[in-house]
Amino acid sequence: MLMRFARRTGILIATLIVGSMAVFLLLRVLPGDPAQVALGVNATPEALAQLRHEFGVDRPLPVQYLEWIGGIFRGDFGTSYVTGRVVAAEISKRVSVSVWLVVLGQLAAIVIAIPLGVLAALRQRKASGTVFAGISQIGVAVPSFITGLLLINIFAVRLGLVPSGGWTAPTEDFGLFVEQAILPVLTIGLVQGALLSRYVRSAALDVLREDYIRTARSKGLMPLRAFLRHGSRNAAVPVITVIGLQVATLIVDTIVVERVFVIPGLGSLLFDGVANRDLLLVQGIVLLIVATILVMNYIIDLLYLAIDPRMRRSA
Amino acid sequence: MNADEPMIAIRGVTRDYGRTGRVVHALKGIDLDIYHGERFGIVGESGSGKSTLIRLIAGLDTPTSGVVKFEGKRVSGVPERKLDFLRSQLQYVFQDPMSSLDPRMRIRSIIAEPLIAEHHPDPESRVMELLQAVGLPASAADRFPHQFSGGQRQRISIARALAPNPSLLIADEPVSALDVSVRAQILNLLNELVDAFALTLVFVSHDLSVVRYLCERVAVMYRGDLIEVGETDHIYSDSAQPYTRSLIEAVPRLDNALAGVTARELAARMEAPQQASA
Amino acid sequence: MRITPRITAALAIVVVSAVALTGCASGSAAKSTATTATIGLTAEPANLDFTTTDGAAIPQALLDNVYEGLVTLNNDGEIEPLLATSWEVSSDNKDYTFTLADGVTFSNGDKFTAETVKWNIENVKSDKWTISLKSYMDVVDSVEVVDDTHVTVKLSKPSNDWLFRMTTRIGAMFDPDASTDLANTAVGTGPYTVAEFNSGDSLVLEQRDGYWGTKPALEKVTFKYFSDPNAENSALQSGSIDAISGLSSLDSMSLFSDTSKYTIQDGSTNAEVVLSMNNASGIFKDVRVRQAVNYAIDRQAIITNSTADTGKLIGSMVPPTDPWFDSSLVDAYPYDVDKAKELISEAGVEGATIRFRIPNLANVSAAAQQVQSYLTAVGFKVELDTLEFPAQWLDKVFTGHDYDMSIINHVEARDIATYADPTYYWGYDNAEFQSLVAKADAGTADEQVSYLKDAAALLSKDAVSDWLYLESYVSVVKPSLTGLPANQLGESLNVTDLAWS
Amino acid sequence: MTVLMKPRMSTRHRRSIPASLIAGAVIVGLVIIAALVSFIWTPFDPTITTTDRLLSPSGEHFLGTDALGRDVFSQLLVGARTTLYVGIISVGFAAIIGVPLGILSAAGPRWLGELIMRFIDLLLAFPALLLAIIFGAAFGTSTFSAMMAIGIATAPAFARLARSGALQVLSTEYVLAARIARRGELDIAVRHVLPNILGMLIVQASVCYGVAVLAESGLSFLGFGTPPPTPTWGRMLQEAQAIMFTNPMLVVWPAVCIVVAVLGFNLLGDGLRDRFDPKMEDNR
Repeated sequence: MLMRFARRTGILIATLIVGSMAVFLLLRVLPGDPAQVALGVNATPEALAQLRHEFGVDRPLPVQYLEWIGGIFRGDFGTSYVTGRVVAAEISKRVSVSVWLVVLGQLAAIVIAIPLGVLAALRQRKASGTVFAGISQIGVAVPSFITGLLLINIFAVRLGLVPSGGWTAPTEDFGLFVEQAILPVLTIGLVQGALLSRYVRSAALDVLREDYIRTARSKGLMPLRAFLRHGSRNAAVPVITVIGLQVATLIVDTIVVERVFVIPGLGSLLFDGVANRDLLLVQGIVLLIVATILVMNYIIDLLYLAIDPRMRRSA
Repeated sequence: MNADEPMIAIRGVTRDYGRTGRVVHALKGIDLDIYHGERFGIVGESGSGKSTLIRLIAGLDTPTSGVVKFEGKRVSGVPERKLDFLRSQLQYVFQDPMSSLDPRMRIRSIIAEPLIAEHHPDPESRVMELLQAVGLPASAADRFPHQFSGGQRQRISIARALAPNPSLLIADEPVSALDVSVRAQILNLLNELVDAFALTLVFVSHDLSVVRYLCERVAVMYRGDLIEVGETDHIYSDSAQPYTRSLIEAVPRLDNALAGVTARELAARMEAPQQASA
Repeated sequence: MRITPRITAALAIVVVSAVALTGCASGSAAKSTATTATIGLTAEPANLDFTTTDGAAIPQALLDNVYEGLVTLNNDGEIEPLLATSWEVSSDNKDYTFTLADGVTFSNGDKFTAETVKWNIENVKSDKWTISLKSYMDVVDSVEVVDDTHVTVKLSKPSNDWLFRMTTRIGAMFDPDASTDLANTAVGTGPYTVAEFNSGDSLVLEQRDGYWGTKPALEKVTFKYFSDPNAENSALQSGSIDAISGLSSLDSMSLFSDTSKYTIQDGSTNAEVVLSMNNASGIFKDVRVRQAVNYAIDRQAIITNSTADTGKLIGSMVPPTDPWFDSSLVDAYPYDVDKAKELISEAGVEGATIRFRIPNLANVSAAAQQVQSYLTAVGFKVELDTLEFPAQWLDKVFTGHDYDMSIINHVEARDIATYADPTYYWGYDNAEFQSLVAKADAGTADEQVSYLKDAAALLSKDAVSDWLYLESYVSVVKPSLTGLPANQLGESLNVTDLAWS
Repeated sequence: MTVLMKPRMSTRHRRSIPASLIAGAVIVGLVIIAALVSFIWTPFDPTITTTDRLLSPSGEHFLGTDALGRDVFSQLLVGARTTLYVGIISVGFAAIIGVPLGILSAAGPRWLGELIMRFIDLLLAFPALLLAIIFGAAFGTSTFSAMMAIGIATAPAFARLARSGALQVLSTEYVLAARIARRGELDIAVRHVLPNILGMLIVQASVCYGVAVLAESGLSFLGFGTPPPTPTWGRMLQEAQAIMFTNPMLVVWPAVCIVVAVLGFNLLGDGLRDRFDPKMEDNR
């Protein structure tokens, strides 16, 4: 058990290192000179060379990489070439926004998916079950930006219940935070929830086929109650896995939803950074996203080990 | 080739499975010689190590310690690409004719598979020849494994094994997965073919009566050890080993043995006759 | 089939509370009060430092509001006094003596004097400024402080353009003692200071104490930045902003047709949408081919499709708000497919392939697809290649000159002079044009107008580019909010006149 | 044992064709027909701009025209082509990267298998959107960049499936028989492993197809998808998005096409899985 934990941790660290190199190299292939973008259209060649030197982009790649990664260990993501701002501060400001969306969105997804999936499974052979399953099928096929635009159109423009976008930190004005966050969180919740509900359904179906549920049902327990009492724990295992696997799509959906609702999260910072060839900024954000996904997968693996004794033995 | 020299020489072979902690000793120091032209049987119940042993002989597995030699050349620990001398001489018939035939391949390709490596000049006519030898019609070549019965599939398996003209045939419980009614046919076929092609046969079974029908010499295995080696008839009549005796007593009569029926199956047949004949 | 009563009850609670929550929430929405206003904008500043960071967004927010210059550009495009109450020009048109307003202080309390002016002008000429626009200050030879409120700027040659450029960002007056962290702090003499800058979201201006001039009506003005036009539109519709300055999707103007709720301002700009052709290489070296392109394209139709009929035909690189605008050039090349084909066959370039490399900007993409349609109709093969803006487009087209044709908005004021630079990406090298521009800069005001008229006509004759249209500046404002500038002629969005009626 | 059971089950146990398979096949069929029809006939040239802009649906323009006066129906027909093309290339790309990696990790030495799987894990941490943004910036925004990004991001799914399938096949006796018959590892991979996992790969491809179409529309919306003038449903959405409140139908048509096409591919994938994966048998 301890061995496995150590091994998995070792793998995580190695993957993170290789991942950071991949991020670094990937962004170095970008054509377009950051100095040119920073100086604008009529810069002189001398000024360009000077600025390139200042940015350090004229040094050998390994040196640049080591300096960058060394800085990150000290929590220093560098200072943006383009905007002159401290990258770490910039990113952390935006991350605090995106994390709200990711966490609340995922919670909303769970709240939507579990009833939908369980009901679809329990009523599998009935018309209502087909309807539930159909809802999630269609939900999976609708892109998040369409869902977002639809919600804006209905709730912000036509009904005027909530603002169409924007963001306020909950610490600043909680009421306004709730108003502005409802639609984007609902969008993420619907899109992710539709996907999740399919896994919930199949996990629930697997559990329902187990003998103890059949026994419970034969004893006259109603299906839902039997499921809740006996099966939900076992159904949770595959669902947790899926939530882990969904981290990547969740982050991507959040980026798109931020765009639709004009939320100053990590996504908009990323788009601006790419357009401005703000190498350090983009590198920092991409590394952060990649590392988050890797670490989440690691945590899910460990959770697995903790939850399901069978997994422990077979390992 | 010296007739006195064993075809297969096994010296001090052990095989352990698993890593530190829970080690399974599948073979615990085996010494064995098998000679040219012999029909050699290996018996033992499942888990006795007989399958491990023949896999080592076939070079499909590597012993933990000890040496396996084929015609004086070392097999154990030799990389696959240097095993040509063995592969050209040794062929194998598996227990389960379904899982040993690729379901996506036509019979023609299955039988011809061993011919590719030796660049056979005319695989097509060789396949026809082999189909005839194992008693299948030529039309079988264009069909897929699932279109045949279990006995027919084992015939195909045998045809494939014979394709490259091997000198040694290893048969790993070739009839135990088959319906009772066809077992005798397959055993007879093997019997004939071993004679016709002058093969050395290593035949593995959990059923001593089947081995007695085919083999001159037999080795009895129990929990990774070779507890007895000798003439089949001699062991059958005079063995002093209690384990061997229990194997023999599990088969009460010769006609049942020929039909491949064990004591347990007989008992089952008496309880539910209709199922056993199905 | 059976949903247990408990579940039904739970669902009901969730639904009811959700409705209640949204219902309550809408009541508490922060609406602008009588002393604050929120303006929606599209382009967001990268930081607060326009001395080293290019882009229109920073001066748009800060100039005239936070930073002030000696002179400013009013909303009709005329130069007006600001920190300088008056100025005199010497007879040789080379020395400008400014009289400065009295008692001007920076927002940190530091005094603004003639010394400050000298420091600032010299600072632009130093290495501290890196943006290319600083070159407009090259013409300044020296600055002499006469006394605390008088300063003389000596030019190396007469330049009509220089005073105009002093209304732009290079004329902004910084506090010499507070110019170390311009990216994050802005200390100016203007009525507002930057209270908050939330990147990706908004910039908040707050009125400061001790402003030397007339106090503006509003305490607080927020610029809210939207990357998505729908979000901006619905923000105005739902009341979370009070105006959109510079509507980006002009087709959505009809959303705001209710005049009791919205006022639409149709303003003018300097933004020429130019179909540029590489005059230095390829088929567009031939003037006949360039003329053919001008004949082949129905510009009025593009205006209809791309700008909801708000764009204006210009015919050369001059907006109607400049004094040297010549309306006769507008019709120089009417839409005439036969004429175009004739010129193409004369030049012998039938069926030629055009590498049309455009930046990935929505308005450009729409115009480019129409241009492609028109040019295909006269027999060209047009390869549309979309480049990421700004990085790739600057790299390949603007700097590398590796293109046949492109489209971009040229938003800078009085930028006809760029055609006098043979290294500029259009590759136009005409000595006659260059001398006209030089003479216009050195001459009297009247001479400037007549020389630049000739220059514009020459551009048109040579069909150097195809000037598709001049962008309009459409703003949508709540009727009770007044004082939002209608035109976008200078670099600033001056909000000091905003007031609620 | 599962290998032994599989074929018997499918032959013995003739299951009815799932409704999702029929529905999926019909929808996908319609998309294919639309794409094929667009080669020989469209009411108008979908790339030619006119001044007949923002027209309502009529007998001439079945679904009206867009902001640049192009016929919406014609664009949708040609857009079906792009949709199929994007799906085929990106899923194909994913399979070409993923399947050999998966088989290699199963057939190769332990350390190599381990290394490949860790690489696949790493690949999973780069979402398609992230890759598309970087590729778009590096190689220009193009269909190809988008397809490459989607392909690479989808490859891990194929690699994992191919690995688990290959491990199963490699443990069978017919592979042992092939080894005894002196077939090389490559021959075994091509002649035995690949044909036997092809079925599950096809099911996977159908599922990934929907994901790819969805991803492409998202990329187009963000401006990283297929650039003009090629009509695509995703970019039609993007172009119409700015005027969606005044001309909502211009958003609705491509949105419906995307949703329905993705639904079709998903249903087809689910149906194929239900039909051919014996583990799902009880779900019927």
